[in-house]
Amino acid sequence: MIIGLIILLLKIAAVLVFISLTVLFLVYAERKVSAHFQVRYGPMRVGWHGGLQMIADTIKLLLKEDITPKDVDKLVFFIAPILCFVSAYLAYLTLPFSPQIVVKNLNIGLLYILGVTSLTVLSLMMAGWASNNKYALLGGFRSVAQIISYEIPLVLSVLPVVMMAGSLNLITIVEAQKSLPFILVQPLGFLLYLTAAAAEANRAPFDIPEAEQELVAGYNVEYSGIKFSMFFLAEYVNMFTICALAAILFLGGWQGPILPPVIWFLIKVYLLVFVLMWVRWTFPRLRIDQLMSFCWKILLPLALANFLISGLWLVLK
Amino acid sequence: MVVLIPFLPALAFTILIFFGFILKEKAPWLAIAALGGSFFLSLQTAFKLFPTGREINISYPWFSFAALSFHVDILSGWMLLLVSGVGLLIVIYSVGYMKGDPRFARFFAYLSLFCAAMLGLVLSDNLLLMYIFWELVGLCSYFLIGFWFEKPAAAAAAKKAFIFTRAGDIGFFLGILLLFLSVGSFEFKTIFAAAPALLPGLLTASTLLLFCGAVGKSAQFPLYVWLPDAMEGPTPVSALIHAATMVTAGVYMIARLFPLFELAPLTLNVVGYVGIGTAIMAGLIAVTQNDIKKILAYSTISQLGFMMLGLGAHSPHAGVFHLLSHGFFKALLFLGAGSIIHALHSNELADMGGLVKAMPVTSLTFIVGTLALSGMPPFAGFFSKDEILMAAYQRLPIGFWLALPAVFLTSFYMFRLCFKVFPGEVKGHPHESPLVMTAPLIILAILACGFGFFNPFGGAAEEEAGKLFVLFASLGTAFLGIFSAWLLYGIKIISLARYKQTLLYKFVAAKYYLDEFYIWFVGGLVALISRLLAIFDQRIIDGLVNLAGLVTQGFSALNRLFDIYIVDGCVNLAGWVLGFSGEKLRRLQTGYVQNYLLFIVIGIVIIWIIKFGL
Amino acid sequence: MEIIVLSLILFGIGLFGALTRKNAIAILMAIELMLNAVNLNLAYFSHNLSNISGQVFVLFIIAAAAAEAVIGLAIIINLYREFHKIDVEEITLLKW
Amino acid sequence: MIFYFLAVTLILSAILVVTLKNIFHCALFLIVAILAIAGLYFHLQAPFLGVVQLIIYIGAIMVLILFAIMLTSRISDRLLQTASRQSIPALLAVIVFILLALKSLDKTPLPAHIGKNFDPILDLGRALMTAYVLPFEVVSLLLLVALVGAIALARKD
Repeated sequence: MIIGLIILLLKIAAVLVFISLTVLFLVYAERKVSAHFQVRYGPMRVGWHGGLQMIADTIKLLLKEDITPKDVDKLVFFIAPILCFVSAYLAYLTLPFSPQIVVKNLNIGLLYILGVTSLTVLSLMMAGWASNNKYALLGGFRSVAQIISYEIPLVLSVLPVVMMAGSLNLITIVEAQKSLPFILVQPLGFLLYLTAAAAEANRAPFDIPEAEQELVAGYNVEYSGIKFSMFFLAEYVNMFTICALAAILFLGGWQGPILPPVIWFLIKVYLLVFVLMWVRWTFPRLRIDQLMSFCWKILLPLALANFLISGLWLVLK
Repeated sequence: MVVLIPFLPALAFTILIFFGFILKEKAPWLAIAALGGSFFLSLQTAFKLFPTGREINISYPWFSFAALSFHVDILSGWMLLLVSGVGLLIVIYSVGYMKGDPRFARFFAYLSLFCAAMLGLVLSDNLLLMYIFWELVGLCSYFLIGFWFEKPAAAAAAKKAFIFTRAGDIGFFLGILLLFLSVGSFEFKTIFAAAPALLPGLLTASTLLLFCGAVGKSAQFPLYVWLPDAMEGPTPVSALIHAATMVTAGVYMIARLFPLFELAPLTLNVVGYVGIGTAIMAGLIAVTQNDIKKILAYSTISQLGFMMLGLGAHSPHAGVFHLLSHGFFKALLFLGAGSIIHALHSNELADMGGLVKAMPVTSLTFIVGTLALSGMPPFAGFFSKDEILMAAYQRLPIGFWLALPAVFLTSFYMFRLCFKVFPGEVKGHPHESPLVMTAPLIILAILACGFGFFNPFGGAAEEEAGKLFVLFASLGTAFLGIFSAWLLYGIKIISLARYKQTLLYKFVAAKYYLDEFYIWFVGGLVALISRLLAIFDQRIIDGLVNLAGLVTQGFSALNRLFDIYIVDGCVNLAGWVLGFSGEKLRRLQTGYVQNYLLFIVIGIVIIWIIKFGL
Repeated sequence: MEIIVLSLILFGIGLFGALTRKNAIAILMAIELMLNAVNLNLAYFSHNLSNISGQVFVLFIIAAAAAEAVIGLAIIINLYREFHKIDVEEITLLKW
Repeated sequence: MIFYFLAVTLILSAILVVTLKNIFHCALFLIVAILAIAGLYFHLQAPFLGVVQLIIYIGAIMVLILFAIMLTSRISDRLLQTASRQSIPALLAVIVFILLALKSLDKTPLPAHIGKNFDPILDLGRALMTAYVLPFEVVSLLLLVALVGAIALARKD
C-alpha cells in the first residue's frame, strides 16, 4: 500500500520533470522555428545557438518581482495560474508514453483527459475576472467562448476512434491500431481533431484570447513573474498534450518498427508539435466572429457527418 | 355508384367554397369535371336501366324513422340526365359568361351545390330526404339569384324568391307531416302501399298541401311572382332555374308521388286547372313584356302550367316529357338570350334588331328554340305538348279547350320576340359570343330538334281517338299565333298603339296587379293583426303587468326594510370580518418565492411529524 | 451509511442556501448543491445494491440539471437586462 | 480515509457556498464541492459518473454560472447580503428536517454492500441502450428543448 503510493508519487514526479523539461525545450524550439520561418536567427547568444536561452529566461521570470495589482480579487488572482498549471499537468496522469511508461492506466482514460482539460477554462475565467481589468475580462470571455465551442467538434472527432477501438482506454486504443493507424481510416477526423485541438489550446491562428494587438495580452495582462510563467508554461504543456493525444488516437502511439516505443512516440509527438508551430507562423489570426462561425458552421457539421458515416460504416460492416 | 352522382358536385362545392380563392381562374374546371362525372355516371346508369326497366334502390340507415334511401327508375333516370347534362352545359357556358367576375370561383361553387341538391332531390326515395334537398335547392336559388347582391334589385329578388317558395314549402312540410302522422313512414313505397287505405279527405288534404309546395317551387298561380324577378340573377342561373333545376322540382315531385295523387281526383283537377290558368295568365303577360328575359320567364311559367295540366290530366309521363323537352329548349333559349345580352349589355327588346346578321349562331339556335317552344313539328316541343293536349282532351276536356288559347299565346309571344329581335336593321355593335358559349347552344339546339323523336315513356300510342283532331287543333292555333305575330310585328300591317291604352292591356301589363295585391293584402293583413294585437297588449297584458308591478312594489318596500337592517347587516359583518382577516393574512403573501419555499419546507416538516411522530 | 448522512447534510446546506440567498445565481448554485446531494445518494445505492439503475438516474439528473441551469441562467440574464439587478427580494412582481 | 477527507472538504465548501458574501467565491467553492463529489463517485466505483461530473458540471454548468456572474456583477459591486430576514427560521426548519431524516434513516434497514462488482461503463452503456432507451431519448429531447429555449430567452431582439 505505502510502497504502491510511493511508486505512484515517483512516477508522477518523473512525468512532471520530463514535461517541464520538454516544455522548456518547446519554448526554445518555437522561438527558433519562428525565427527560421521569418528568415532570422532567433536567440544566439546564451549557449550554442542560444541553447541555454530558456534557462536564462526562466531564472529571470522566477526572480522578477511578483506584482499583485491593487484592486484585484486577491484569492482568485492567486489561484488561477495554479489551477491552470495543475489542470494542464493532470492530463499526464493517464497518458501512456509506452505500454509500460504510464502513471495510471484508467479504463476511461480518454474521457478523463477531456474532463481535466476542461478545468483550464475555469482558470482562464478566474484570471480574467480577478484581474479587474476590462481587457482581461474580455480575453477571459473570448477564451471561454472559444474553448467551449471547439470542445464539441473535438469530442465528436474523437468519438469515431473510440467506436472503432471499442474502448476509452488509451492503451487499448493504441493496440487497436497495430495493423493500421486510424489516420488512414479517419483522415477527416484527424484534421478536425487537430484543428479543434489547436483552438482548444489557444494556438495561432486561433489565439484570439491573447491577441496582443487587440487585447494587449488577454486574460494574463495583469500577471507577471512566476504567475505569468505558469500560464505560459501551461500553454506549452497543453500543446504537448494535444499532440500526444493525437499521436495516440490517430498515429498509432508508440508503435513502430526497430526503434523502442518511447522513441517512436516522441518522434510522432514532436512531428505534430512542429506542424502546429508551422501553422502558427504561416497563417494569420482569425477574427472572433470568423472563429465562431468557422466552428459552428464548418467544423461541427463536418464532425457530425464524419461521426455519422463512421457509425454507419461500423454498423454495416 | 348512383350515390356518387350528387356527391361529386357536392364535393366540388366543398372544395371550391374553401379553396376557390386559390383556384381562381381554374375553378370552373373543377365544377365541370364534377358535373361531367355526374353526367357520365347518369349516362351509365341510364344505359343500365332503360333497356331492362330495372330499378335501383340504395338505402343506408340514418334515423330510426328515415333512411338515406335513393331510388332510380326511368323517371328519375331521365331527370338525372336532364339535370346533369343541362347543368354541365350551363356550367361550361358560364365560363364565358362570368369571365372577370370578382366572385368567379364562388359562382361555380354555388352552381355545383345547386346541381348537387337537385340531383339529390331527384334521387331521394323518401319524403324527408326529398324535403331536405328541396330546401337546399331553395337556398341555392337564394344565393344565385342574389349573386350580384350589390344590386338592390338582385338582393330583393333573392329574398322574394326565397320567401315565396317558402310560403309554398310550409304547405309541403305540413303535407309531409300529415302523411307521416297517418302512415308512419317517409318512404315512398310504404306511403303508396298504405295510401288506398287512408280516408279520402285526409288524402285530398295532404296532396293539396304537397301541391302547395309545387305551386311555390314551380311558380304556379298565385305564387309565380318571384320567378320573373329572379331574372336579376346572372343569365346562366336563370337558365339553370328554368330549365333543369328548381322549377322542375315541383313537377317532378308530383310525378314522383303520382300514385298518391291519383287517389285524390279533386287534387288532380285543382292541379290541372291551376296549371292551365297559370299558362294563360302568364302567356298574356308575356305578350306585354319588353324585356327578353322577362318574356322567357313568363313563358316558363306558362309552360310549367302546361306540365301541370298534363299532370292534372292523369298523365305524369306527358308532364315529365314536356318537362324534359322544355328543359332542353328553355335552357337553349336562356343561354341564347344570355349570349345576346352579353353582346349588347341590354335586356330591352327596343335595343335589339338585325341580330341574325350579327350573331348567326346565336340567332339560329334561338330560332330553333322558339320553334320548339311553339310546338312546331319536328321539334321537341311539338311532341311533348301534343302529348299533354292529347291527355287533356281525353281526361280534362275543359282544360283542353282552355289550352288552345295558351298554345296560341305561346307561339304569338315567342314570334313577337323573334320578329323584333332578329330581322331588320342592326342596332348597337353586337358580336358573336365565344365558342365556350356557343358550343352549349349548338348542343342544346340539336337536342331540342331531336329529343322529341324518342319519347322516353313511350305511352302515347294507347288511344288513337281524336289524335288527329288534337294535332290539327294545336298546330292550327300555333300557326295562327305565328301568323298574327308576323302581321303585327313582322310586316307591321296592323298597329297596336291604340290597344295599349285599353284597360285590359294595362291590367295585363301590370301583371294583374298581383304584386300590388300581395303588398296590399299581406301588408294590410299584417297591419290589421298587429293593430289588434297592440290593443290586446296595451289593455290586457300591460294591465296585468302594471298590476304585478304594483304588487311587487309594495312587497319590495317591505323587503327593503328587511334588506337594510338584517341582510345588509349580515353582509357587512361578513365583509368586515373578511376584510379584517384579509388585512392580517395578506402579510403571508409576501411575493418572495423564498418565503413560500420556506413555508413548503415547514409544511413538509409538520406533515412528517404528524405522520411519523417525533 | 456515512454517505447518506453526508448527502443529507449537503441537501440541508443547499436548502438553507436556497431559502436565504437573495442573489438569483446564488440560489441557483444552492439548488445545484441539492441536486448533487440527491445524485450522491443515488450513486451510493447503485454501489450498495450493485444495480446500475442508480447511475443511469444520476446521468439523467445531471442532464436535467444542465437543462435547468441553462434555462435558469437565460432567465436571470433577461431579468438583469430588465431590472439591472438580480436580487430576488427586489424583483417582487409576485407581491400583493 | 480518503472518504473522510472528501466529506469534510465537501461540507466545508458547501457551507461556504451558501454563506460567502462574494458570489464569485461562492461559485469557486461550488466547484470545489463538485470536485469533491466527483472524487466520491470515484470512491463509489463509479468513475464514469465522476468524469461526467467533471465534464458537465465543471466544463459546462459552472462555466455557464461563472459567465452569468461575470455578466451580472462586477468586482467592485457591493457584496451580497447574507443575513436574510428568514435565515433563522430557515436554519431551524432545515435542522429539524435533517434531524427527522436522520431519525427515519435510523429506523430504515439498509442493505449491506453486496460486493458484486460490475463493469461501470459497459453495464451503464447497456442499460442506457436497452432498459432506459426511452428516458434517454426523452432526456436528449429535453436538452434540445432547453437549448432552444435558452437561445430564445437570451436573444436580444
